[in-house]
Amino acid sequence: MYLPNFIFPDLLLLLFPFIVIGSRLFCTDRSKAPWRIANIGFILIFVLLNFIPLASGTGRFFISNWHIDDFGVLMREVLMVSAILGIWLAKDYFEHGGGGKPAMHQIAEFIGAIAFATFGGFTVVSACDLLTFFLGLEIATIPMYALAAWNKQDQYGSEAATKYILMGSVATAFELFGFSYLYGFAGSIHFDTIYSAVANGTSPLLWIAVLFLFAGIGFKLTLFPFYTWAPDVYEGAPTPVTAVLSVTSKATAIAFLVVLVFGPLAPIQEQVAPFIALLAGTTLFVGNLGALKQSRLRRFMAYSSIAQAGYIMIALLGPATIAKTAIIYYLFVYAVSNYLAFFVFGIIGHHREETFDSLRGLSKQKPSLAIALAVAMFSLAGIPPLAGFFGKFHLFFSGASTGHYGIVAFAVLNNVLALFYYLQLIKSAWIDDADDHLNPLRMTKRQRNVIILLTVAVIALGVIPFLSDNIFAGFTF
Amino acid sequence: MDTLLFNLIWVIPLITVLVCAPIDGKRQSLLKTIHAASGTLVLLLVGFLTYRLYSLGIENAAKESAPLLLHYYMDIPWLHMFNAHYAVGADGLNMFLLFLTAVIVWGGILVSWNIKGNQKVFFALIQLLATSVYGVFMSMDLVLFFVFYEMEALCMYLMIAGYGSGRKDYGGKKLTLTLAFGSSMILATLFGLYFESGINSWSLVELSKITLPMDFQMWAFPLMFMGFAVSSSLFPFHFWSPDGHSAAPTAVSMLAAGVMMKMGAYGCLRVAMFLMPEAAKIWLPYVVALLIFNVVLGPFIALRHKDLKYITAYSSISHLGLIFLGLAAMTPVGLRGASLQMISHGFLTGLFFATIGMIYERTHTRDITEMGGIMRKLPFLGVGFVIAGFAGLGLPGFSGFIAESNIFIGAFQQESTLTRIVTVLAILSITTTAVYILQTANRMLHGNMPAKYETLTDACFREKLVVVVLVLCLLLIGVFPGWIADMLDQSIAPIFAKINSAL
Amino acid sequence: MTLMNCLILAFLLFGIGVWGLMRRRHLIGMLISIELMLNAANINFISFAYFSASDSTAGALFSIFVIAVTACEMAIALAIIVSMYRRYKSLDVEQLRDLHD
Amino acid sequence: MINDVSISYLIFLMPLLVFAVNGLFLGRKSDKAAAAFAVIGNGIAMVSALIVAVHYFSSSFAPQKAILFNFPFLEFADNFVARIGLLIDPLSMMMLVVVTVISFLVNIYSVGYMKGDRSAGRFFSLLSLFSFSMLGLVAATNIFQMFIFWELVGVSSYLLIGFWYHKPSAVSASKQAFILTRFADSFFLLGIVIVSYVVQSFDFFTLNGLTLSAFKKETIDLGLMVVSKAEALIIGSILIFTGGWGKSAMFPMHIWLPNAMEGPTPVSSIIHSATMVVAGVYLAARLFPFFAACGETLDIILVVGAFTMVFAAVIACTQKDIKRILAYSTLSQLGYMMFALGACKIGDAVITTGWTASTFHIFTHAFFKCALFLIAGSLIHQVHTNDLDAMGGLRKKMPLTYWSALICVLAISGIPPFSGFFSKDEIILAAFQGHHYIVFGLALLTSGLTTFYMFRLFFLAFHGAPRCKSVEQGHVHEDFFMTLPIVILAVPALLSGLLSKGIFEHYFVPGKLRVPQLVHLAHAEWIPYVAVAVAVVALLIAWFFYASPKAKVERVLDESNRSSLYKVVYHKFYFDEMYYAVVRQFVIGGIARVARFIQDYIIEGILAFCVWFVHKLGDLVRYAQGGNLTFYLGTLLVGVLLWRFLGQLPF
Repeated sequence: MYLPNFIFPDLLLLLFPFIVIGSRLFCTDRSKAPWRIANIGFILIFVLLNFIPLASGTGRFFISNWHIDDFGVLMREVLMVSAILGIWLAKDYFEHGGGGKPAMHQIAEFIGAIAFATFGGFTVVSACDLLTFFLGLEIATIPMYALAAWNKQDQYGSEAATKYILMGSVATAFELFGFSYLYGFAGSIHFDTIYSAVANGTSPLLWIAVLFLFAGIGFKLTLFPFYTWAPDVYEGAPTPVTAVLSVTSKATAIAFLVVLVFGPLAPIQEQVAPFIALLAGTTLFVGNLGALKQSRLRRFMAYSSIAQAGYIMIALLGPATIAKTAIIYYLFVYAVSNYLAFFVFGIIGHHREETFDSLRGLSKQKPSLAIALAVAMFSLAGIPPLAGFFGKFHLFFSGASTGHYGIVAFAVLNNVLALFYYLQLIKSAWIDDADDHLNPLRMTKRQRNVIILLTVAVIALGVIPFLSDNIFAGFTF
Repeated sequence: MDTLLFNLIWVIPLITVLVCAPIDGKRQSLLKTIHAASGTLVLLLVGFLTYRLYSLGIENAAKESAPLLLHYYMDIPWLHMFNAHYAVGADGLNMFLLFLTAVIVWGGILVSWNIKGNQKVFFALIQLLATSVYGVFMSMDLVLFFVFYEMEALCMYLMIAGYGSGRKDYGGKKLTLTLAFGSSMILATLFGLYFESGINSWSLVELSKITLPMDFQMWAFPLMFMGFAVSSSLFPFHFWSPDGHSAAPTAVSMLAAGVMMKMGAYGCLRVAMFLMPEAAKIWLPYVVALLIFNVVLGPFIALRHKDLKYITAYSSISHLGLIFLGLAAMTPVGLRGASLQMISHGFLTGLFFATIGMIYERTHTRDITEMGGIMRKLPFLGVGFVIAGFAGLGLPGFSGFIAESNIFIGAFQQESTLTRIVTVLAILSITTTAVYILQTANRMLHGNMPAKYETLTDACFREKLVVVVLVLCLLLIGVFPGWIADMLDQSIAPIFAKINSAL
Repeated sequence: MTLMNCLILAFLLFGIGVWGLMRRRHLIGMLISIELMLNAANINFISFAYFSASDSTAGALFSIFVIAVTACEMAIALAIIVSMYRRYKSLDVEQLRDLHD
Repeated sequence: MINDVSISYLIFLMPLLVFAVNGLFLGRKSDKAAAAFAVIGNGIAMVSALIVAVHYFSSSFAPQKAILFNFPFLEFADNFVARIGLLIDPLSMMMLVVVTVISFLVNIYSVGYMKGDRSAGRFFSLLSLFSFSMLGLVAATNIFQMFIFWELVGVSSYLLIGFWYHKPSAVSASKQAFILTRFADSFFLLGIVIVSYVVQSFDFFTLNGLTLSAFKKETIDLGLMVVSKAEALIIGSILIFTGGWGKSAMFPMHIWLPNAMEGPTPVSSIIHSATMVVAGVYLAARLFPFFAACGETLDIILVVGAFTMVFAAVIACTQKDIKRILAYSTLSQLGYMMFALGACKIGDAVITTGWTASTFHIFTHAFFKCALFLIAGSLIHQVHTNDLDAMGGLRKKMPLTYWSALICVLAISGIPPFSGFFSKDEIILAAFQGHHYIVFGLALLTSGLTTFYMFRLFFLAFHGAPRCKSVEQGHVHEDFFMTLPIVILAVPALLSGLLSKGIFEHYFVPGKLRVPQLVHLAHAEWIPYVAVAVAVVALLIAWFFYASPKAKVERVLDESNRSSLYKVVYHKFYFDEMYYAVVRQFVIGGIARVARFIQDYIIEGILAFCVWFVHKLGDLVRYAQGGNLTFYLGTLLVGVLLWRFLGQLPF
């Protein structure tokens, strides 16, 4: 059977977890082999992805329900970036504990789980029927449940996981319910059939389906009021898992929405628009409000990421190409900034507990770290010339391009609120003087390199236009 | 060649930051020397370019930049994702504002020579701030403009809260958030500008060629105008400036009051009024009502304050009110007066904050009731402050008078009743200005000196240099207003033409 | 036995699931009610496939997949619950109050 | 047309040069050098001014107006330009001469007066700054230039009054002087704006050429009221005059002048008697045709001037501080000049005797009043007090001073043939010719009062027994630098009236000055005799009280058993107190407090409320995160229902 070359990354990623976990059969728990394999594999996949030339929108199909287009490719890259950074961040937590929790074990399985979750994301973006779609979503979600509970010694972890999985399955139920009605409405699970059906006219059936689908995905994307699990889970889960959750699973969820809204539901995008706008507005407002008075870092990040989800939703109001570009671009930026923040928190959490107070006097003890933190925060707050600003700008651009000035203005004004709490964090890192009972901080070489890399990325991604084409797309293989 | 140099203006500070990045923070003198050198370099560069622009004259302006008459104009695609361009250029107005910025930045670097805290970071932040301000006054593309305009928020908080005095965190947050609030209003309207214009362009030049739909203008103009006015502390949004300035370190107060507050007024003129003249005609006569607070009550509030920086902050508020009076007049003289006031007040308030900072370094208090008679110990600084004061109360011979007379005469040409009332009030309130300035000067410099100040030492060479240069700038404009007025007229002309052509 | 009846049945089942979910304080009980909700969706699929859908195999296929996926999900859920039981020595939802603002 | 432009530059450049050089360099190096440079510089200025004057008056061109140079300063529109130039006509020439001469002499005087003062250099530079700005004011070709130098004059006056800035009284006096004049100037500026808006020009020629009838038609909105442009011009002219009102310290704004005496005496003599305070009169005289065209203005000038004249004279009779007496006498003399201008209006007709008289009086008054101040200065310098109580019996010790003082006192009291007689006589005549008989009577009365208080001062200072140690022990002597100018000034005080009467009659005659409807009136020959008679009587009274052999000076001087009326007058009708009450209570305590209240409580309050409200909302959100799983699950379901109804989904 003919295999076009750009399926290789997917296949590799599918095989990959088995390889990593399998390697455990041949080496001890302590050995570095799985870790090395993981690095090589993930980076290899990322590089391979960059060889795929973009065709500027016109998707290409292959096997009946596995389709790859520009959005897919770029989304894969986002997911891979998230996975790579995730395992890099996780490494330290296997060597020593963090955030007042003991060290974790079975890195190989951990990596495997992440790989599976990533593959789930791949599946979602390349699905072209409801079943694959659903499977992708589940593949992306179920490992997350496990990851959240990875640290067996930690009771918070297991509580978080319990909350997560219970609510998650309810959300799945909603989703399935939505799917079933959609199937019932269109009589088929193929996107193009559904598309034509929707184009021919709507019915309450369809709308109930839409409602439940949004409810289900709203859970994963932490939209209002389905976000309630996020703060608890983000706080309870191990830090690297939190990071992966806040990027990979969000990316998967938003990819799901993009595929849905610009795929089968495209004909009714106009009618859905006010609904989306409402979701976006409430979500980012509530997220910002929640973050105002936080004192614990990961809970704070949870609320901030809720708000970010709200911002992303705004892009869905725009026309397909602009919206997709905006979302991809923003996800890149968001992933980088978020991981930068989490790396800094990781270093803090390794020596102190993860609260605002333990940031005190950071600018005196480790100026470089303080600068990195400030860069990350300002980027998340959307201050130029950092990448975060251009990301947000693009989201709003997409939203405004169809004339939704109201929601854009609201979102922009909310930026002030956001800036307020990001400043709170920067204040404790830059302004407050250190109190001496805080343990000193130490950075390993890898951590320093990663932080420098990410900081540069955050500064550069904004002003340098990329996404026009993949880096190595010149040479085909 | 000139264009290349022109772009260097905002690049040099960045390069300086990069150069200083690897240097060890301990070697402060080296760092400071590098920064001072780059500041001087930029100052010379801008001075040269200003002279070039003056000598080239209006007829050699870039043709493709019509209707604006820009020099050093270049326009290259930048972010194709939302077709933002890298478009820069300058006419008389921009050039003078750039010169003002260069002087203030240079002065700021020299003034904060022995600032407490991590100097490496502080000077890097100053340079970043400088970059952003230069960028604002250079950019002719709205995205670029906004990027630079919003950049200052990034530096401001860190500088104020990190190196300030008093309620620094409060002041810093208040300033940063209020400015962010203003710029968010601007951003919201920018999108509208792009999509409603129908030509999908961010370029000022392109946008100025078309007339935006009226219904859009009607809601967009007030939003954008107020958004810009926030950073120029127009009445309802002036509350950030006293607390911000008083908390900020000297250099930052100089930059904030001297330059950043002008960015707002500049935006009002260059973007809001220029692109939406029809709405401006309808709205501005009402905006004037807000000025009653700025121009009339501002001085009175200053009268009740004891803290030097609060006094100066409120005087800035009232002076910026005059800028808006000139803008609201929408007559050539008024607009010219407004732009003159931007420049003149920049130097003026720079001098004010510089001297205040130097005095504060010595007396360690800004409360005028605790001082007195220090003129005897600090004659130079005292004279500097008095000169600033006289320039502030619009004494002929200094730039302030030129600007104010332009504004008054220009504003009186605007027929609307409200404007007339405000103009009359503004003219009469020059007395109040005199009262608080003299009261401050007398309390602080004259009378009996407390014994604890016997040991004070007068300004060192570095500080004298700053003061002298600023005073010279004030005098230059004040004594020979003709040529600068002409250059400003040339750059006002297209704007006024657009306003005039509006129904 | 019409499509409508089946849909209503499914909806009732879903409702019962929700009801149980809200009333139950025991984790296993909540899992079971979630199962109910999932199966409600399954019934929908089947009935659509049987009555209306043009491509009827898809629905059946879907429901089978759902059952499988739900099984894994439940497995993981049980595992987590067990690990949690180790800490709390109880399966009462009310115990889960350690993580909050 | 005379052509010595290059020389005329010198008149302005030399003082400026002195100011700059002394202020920046010499001042700190050596006081002697500074002083020498100042004297030389002002000497050159004086010489060149005299040259120009002689050329001008000797040329057939006089008394027409000429403009020697006129640089464009600021262009508001085509042919609506503010210029800096030198206007030449008899009036400005006269002022140029007066200013340069007096500033030259005062500089000489200051050499002696400032001996040993730490910051003499600063003093000389500021003094030259003043003369520069005063010259600029005098030479103004347009009202904008006049305003520019008007302000500069005010500032240099401020700096000089507060020259001893460690003396709180001096500091507050300088502040008061500046703020009061500034207050008047704000109206001046408003007037300029209005008038220039109507006329589209600042030029004196244009303004003086106006006829209101042209402006009757179109109206203009002055904010509070809509008026015809003609009325706007009248309002404008009144506002413009207000500037002079404050500068010349006319009645309600008079209090700064006596307080300004805190400054060094040379300053008082040049600024607060001879030159700056007459700027107001000069403004009125310069714009006379314009004011005459808008008639109401002249009435105001008349009333204000006349009242101040009497009011100040009355106060002067009771003061003890020698400089304050002179200050009030200055006020009253200014009153003369002012009302003389105002008196030129008979109904719609305008006579110009008053104009001539007023300018003439400016001229003569400058010399003798300046001299009197210098004399007072040297007395104070010797006796170390301003108080007449402590003086007396100085005739023997300072003969030269004594005789010059006598001349000046006779001059100011209008005894022929001293200079004051001629000008004052003209003024009284003008009042008579203008049919302003009340003012005429007041003028006569005031000339009597003037004689009285001047001779009171004179007798108490020089005659009788010494009442002060330093005089008895004979430390008192005459400093050369300080006596020289006094003696020099005594000469014009004696002769200027007699000699220059001709010039004034010839060059300052109505015909050369274009004002509407000139009316010629015959002289009333008897007036001089009456005036002199009044003066002599007053002189005798003064002699009887203070100098006659059986005068009990101590009894006259002691403060007990005073009538309450005397006390009221002695306290200047409590005007200073009223001012402070108004400023403190009303302005600072009232308006400013309200303004600050609005700022600190209302605006900041609203702000604080918004912040508080947002934080409350935040608490609400966090309250929802109770950690209760059942509640969380509930939110999922609620969410579905919520969006079902709010989600605007069309079903």
